[in-house]
Amino acid sequence: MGSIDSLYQEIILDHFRAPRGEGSLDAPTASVDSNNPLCGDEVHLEVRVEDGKIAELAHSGQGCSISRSSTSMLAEEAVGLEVGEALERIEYFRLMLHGDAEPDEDRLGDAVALEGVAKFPARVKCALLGWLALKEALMTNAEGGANGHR
Amino acid sequence: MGSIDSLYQEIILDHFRAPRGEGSLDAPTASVDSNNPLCGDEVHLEVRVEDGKIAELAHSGQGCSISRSSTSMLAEEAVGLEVGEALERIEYFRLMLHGDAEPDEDRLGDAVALEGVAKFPARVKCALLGWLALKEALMTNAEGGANGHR
Amino acid sequence: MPVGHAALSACKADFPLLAREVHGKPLVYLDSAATSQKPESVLDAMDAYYRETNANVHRGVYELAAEATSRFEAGRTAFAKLVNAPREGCIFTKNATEAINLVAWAWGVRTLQAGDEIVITEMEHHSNIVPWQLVAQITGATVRFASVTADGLLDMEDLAGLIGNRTRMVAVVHVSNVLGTINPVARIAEMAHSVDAYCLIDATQSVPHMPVDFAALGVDFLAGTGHKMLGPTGIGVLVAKPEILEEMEPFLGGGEMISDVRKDGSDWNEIPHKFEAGTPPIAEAVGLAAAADYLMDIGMDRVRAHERELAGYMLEAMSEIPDISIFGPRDLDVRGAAVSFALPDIHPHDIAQLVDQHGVSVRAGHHCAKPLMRCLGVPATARASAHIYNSPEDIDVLVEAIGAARSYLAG
Amino acid sequence: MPVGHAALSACKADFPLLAREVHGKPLVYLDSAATSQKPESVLDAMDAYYRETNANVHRGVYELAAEATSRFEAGRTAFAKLVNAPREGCIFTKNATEAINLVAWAWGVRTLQAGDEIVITEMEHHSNIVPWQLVAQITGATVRFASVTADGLLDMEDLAGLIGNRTRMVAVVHVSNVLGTINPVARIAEMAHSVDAYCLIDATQSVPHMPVDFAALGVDFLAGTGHKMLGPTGIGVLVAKPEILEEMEPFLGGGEMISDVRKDGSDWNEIPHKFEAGTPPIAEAVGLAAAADYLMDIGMDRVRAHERELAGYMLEAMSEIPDISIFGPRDLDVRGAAVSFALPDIHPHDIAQLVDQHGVSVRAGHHCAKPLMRCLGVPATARASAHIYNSPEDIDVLVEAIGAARSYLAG
Ligand SMILES: Cc1ncc(COP(=O)(O)O)c(C=O)c1O
Ligand SMILES: Cc1ncc(COP(=O)(O)O)c(C=O)c1O
Repeated sequence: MGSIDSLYQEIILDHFRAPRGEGSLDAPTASVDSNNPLCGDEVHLEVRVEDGKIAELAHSGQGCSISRSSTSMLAEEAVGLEVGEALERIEYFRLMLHGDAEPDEDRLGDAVALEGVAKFPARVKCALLGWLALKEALMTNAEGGANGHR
Repeated sequence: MGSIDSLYQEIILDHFRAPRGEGSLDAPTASVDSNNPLCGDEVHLEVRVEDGKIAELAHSGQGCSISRSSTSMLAEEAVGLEVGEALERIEYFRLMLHGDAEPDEDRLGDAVALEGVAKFPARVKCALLGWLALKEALMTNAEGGANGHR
Repeated sequence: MPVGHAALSACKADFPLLAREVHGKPLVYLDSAATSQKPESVLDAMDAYYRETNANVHRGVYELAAEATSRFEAGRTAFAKLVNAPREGCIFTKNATEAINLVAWAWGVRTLQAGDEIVITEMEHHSNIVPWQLVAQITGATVRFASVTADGLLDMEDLAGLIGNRTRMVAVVHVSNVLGTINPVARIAEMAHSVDAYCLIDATQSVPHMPVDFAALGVDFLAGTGHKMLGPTGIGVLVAKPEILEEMEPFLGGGEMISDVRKDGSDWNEIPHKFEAGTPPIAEAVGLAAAADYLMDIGMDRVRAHERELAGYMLEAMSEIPDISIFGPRDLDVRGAAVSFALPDIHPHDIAQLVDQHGVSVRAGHHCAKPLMRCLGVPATARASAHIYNSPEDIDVLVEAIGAARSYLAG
Repeated sequence: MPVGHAALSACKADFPLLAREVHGKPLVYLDSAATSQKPESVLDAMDAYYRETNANVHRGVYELAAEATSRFEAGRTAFAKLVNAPREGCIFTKNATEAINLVAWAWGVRTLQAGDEIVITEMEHHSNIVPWQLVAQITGATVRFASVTADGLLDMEDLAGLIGNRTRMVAVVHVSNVLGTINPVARIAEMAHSVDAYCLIDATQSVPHMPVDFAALGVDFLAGTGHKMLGPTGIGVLVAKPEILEEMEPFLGGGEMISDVRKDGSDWNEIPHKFEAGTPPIAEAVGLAAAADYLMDIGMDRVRAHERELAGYMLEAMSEIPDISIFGPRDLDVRGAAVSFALPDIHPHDIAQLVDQHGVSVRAGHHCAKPLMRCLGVPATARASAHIYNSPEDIDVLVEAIGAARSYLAG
């Protein structure tokens, strides 16, 4: 299948070694715990939505290089976006990982580097972990809930 | 496996064409319905035990050439035997059909001709149907019951 | 392409076993309703799987596991395509019997109550009777049997009378393995839905022989099995509407069907995995894909046309046998190529044993349909059943062998 | 014959897949705890079955069906011999998971009551946790977990404390798929019997690797699976004491498991058939026989001796890896050749992905043992697990590949 260097690009390893947005928020409007049944990875994600926009985002948890760098890229990209916009990009990212959309730096920022994951189906869930947690947090928030559990 | 003529010997076909002991008894001490789940064959067997001996035996039902001739041979052989003796011969017959005992005409009469059934495992249950029904009837009788069902 | 016996039965060469002899005679295999033979492509696919990419699926990161997972999941895709069902609605089981039991236990045991009714028919295979009896025994529900008409059709009036407010499930065989009857399951699904009951079809004998469109039929559940559709043993499929599966509690518990397991409870994986506990039939799914592809390459319309013609030939040729009783409908539009029959002077068991001497494999017995046997008033029947690899010549050999068996027994 | 690595790992040549390459490197397969590779003889037996004698079993009179039945039943005989169990106590299932579920549903759902307790352990595979949780949820019974000591052993004192008057079942893994721990199941069976509870062992990881004597262990139920013991996917075995099976109600309903089916109820077939509904895994049983024969030809004592030595080599060689944590006991008398480990700087997922580049297949994740992961305080581990075809050289390649993976990620 794919070459290993397309999976572990330098930019991915950089996010892995120095993840952006790690930590927690003082006043999250939603927080979500999500896990990857494949590998046991867990992410705890907190978000503060204000005036329909993502004002702050923080994450913690344990994971492999792919899930951690992917969540780090998400943290960098999502802050400042409107909720609808963020959901759109999450969906676009999902499509790219399934090989159904082209990498688009305007929409995904550094996360375009994760394109190569599409060739490693077992890792797609790693790359999606943080992004789907954000989606859940935003949906929870839309529904007015303060805390999403599953 | 075995040759077909060892399965359908003339003496077997003779019992099949003119079964002995078909009918029913006026005063059975036990009666049993038994069936072969393999082919749907059914035998209804009635027996009258007097002074520890099989005084009368009758059977009816539907079956293939092997089950009908085997029950016919049984009817011929069993009348007059003591209960314990009959049970012993039923067991001996069972062993022969599994290839674990030699055909012995003193013990089995015409039923030695069924030796060849051992080579057709799917037919062993046909050959045993009536014999196991008698066993059940004799056990029922021993326990003092008048009517065995299953 | 014109359909004709020659066109299809030429594919016989694809089935290695059919070249063998029995008792010194060329094998004439007429027991495909019990299990079908397998084309070379199915055997090669499974063998290649074990020689090239065998690994456990889903949880492995390494190359071999990724390859195994993609070959396994391709089996699901192929079956989904064959029956036009959503992929995530296709659950692998060990056989059709487990597929029906899955519904009976996972849905039935948990939701049925005393007074609820399950409607089935007198022509069901034991696999679509006993699971409901077991569930009824546990829950206090009742199993009701729609009757079969004298010409071997489902009595639709009787069925309509049975379906009512208490009905929770209508479970019907799509094509009878004894009578060959094709039941109007789309209409039956409508009848079930009109009282908010579910409709399950036992498609074990339809999927291998005719076009089956899960979405178009509108049924809620469909049970199929690999070994009768040119595929391997050890695999069956339950197809269900995804929205029903989402609501259903799981059946077997274990690995793969969970998303989390804690000491105090567990969460379930996504469908269809929620219903697939433990290591699935991996090589078998690979074989099933090859079988589905083989059938789709021929085209299910052509398979059906061939077998319809063959059924016509069977009915005609076998009717010539003196004193024969043939069960099931004569109308070729509502029957497949499984023909059950009886003769007054020779027991089905003896027929099967004696025609085997001429190389012919037919089945004798109750065909796992004892209630139907009682309706037909016989303890057992003999049954000849065909598939794409059979030709009219096979039927000729059978008819001749039956004649010989008769003379043999008559002496 | 002396046991030594050379003696046994020479059998590697019998396993066609092990000759392949991955990413241009020779494959080093170290994931046998997930599934084993298959020797040529197993593949040939199944292929020959389909090419020569494929037919449905048990109900057929004709030659082909008689041959198929005898090859199928030979699978039962071979497995029974391998684990020294009575033939009629060996029930074919689709995998070990179904075997455990069979007991949980057929016995548990029908007999457990609120207040009853099922005792399991923290080192169970999900297959021996979730079925009991499901049954507990339906019946009101409680599942209790015996703890694991710091050195990866079952805490026998804790277990003794949990087993009491309310205990109805003690279900324990024989050999842990994560820790490699061999549990003292004969003693556990005695403890269970002392309070009139049943004892079930999950022997999935013991039967392929060491002598297992069902009769001598004295357990009531044993679950095994084909694909980890050099056999095919799609088959598992539940072994049970025949007298228990006689009393038990059936699980799956359908063909073959009945002696009569009437509209108002059904009677069951003899054991083991009472528990085998529908067409069984026929070709798979043929493959299982070949696998059991292959293992018995080597001798399970020699298999165990080889893997014991290999486990020793693994522990030694892997301990040299800087900062490694190795889970499970160090005492070779109580462990098999499955070694789970973790490194502080590299996630198991990345280990598995990166050593795959060097041809090495190892597993990463929770290994279907999430409660155990929580005990160990890790979200996941990497695991290398060996079988008879592995040699110390395989371990050397692994150790080197881990070093390379580390440098790669550290940059
Ligand atoms: C200890 C243990 N128990 C049970 C199982 C389940 O076996 P299967 O997947 O064949 O049902 C496994 C393997 O996955 C195992 O390692
Ligand atoms: C109509 C029908 N339903 C169900 C089954 C059961 O299929 P399986 O034995 O594969 O579970 C069969 C075949 O035996 C059948 O003919």
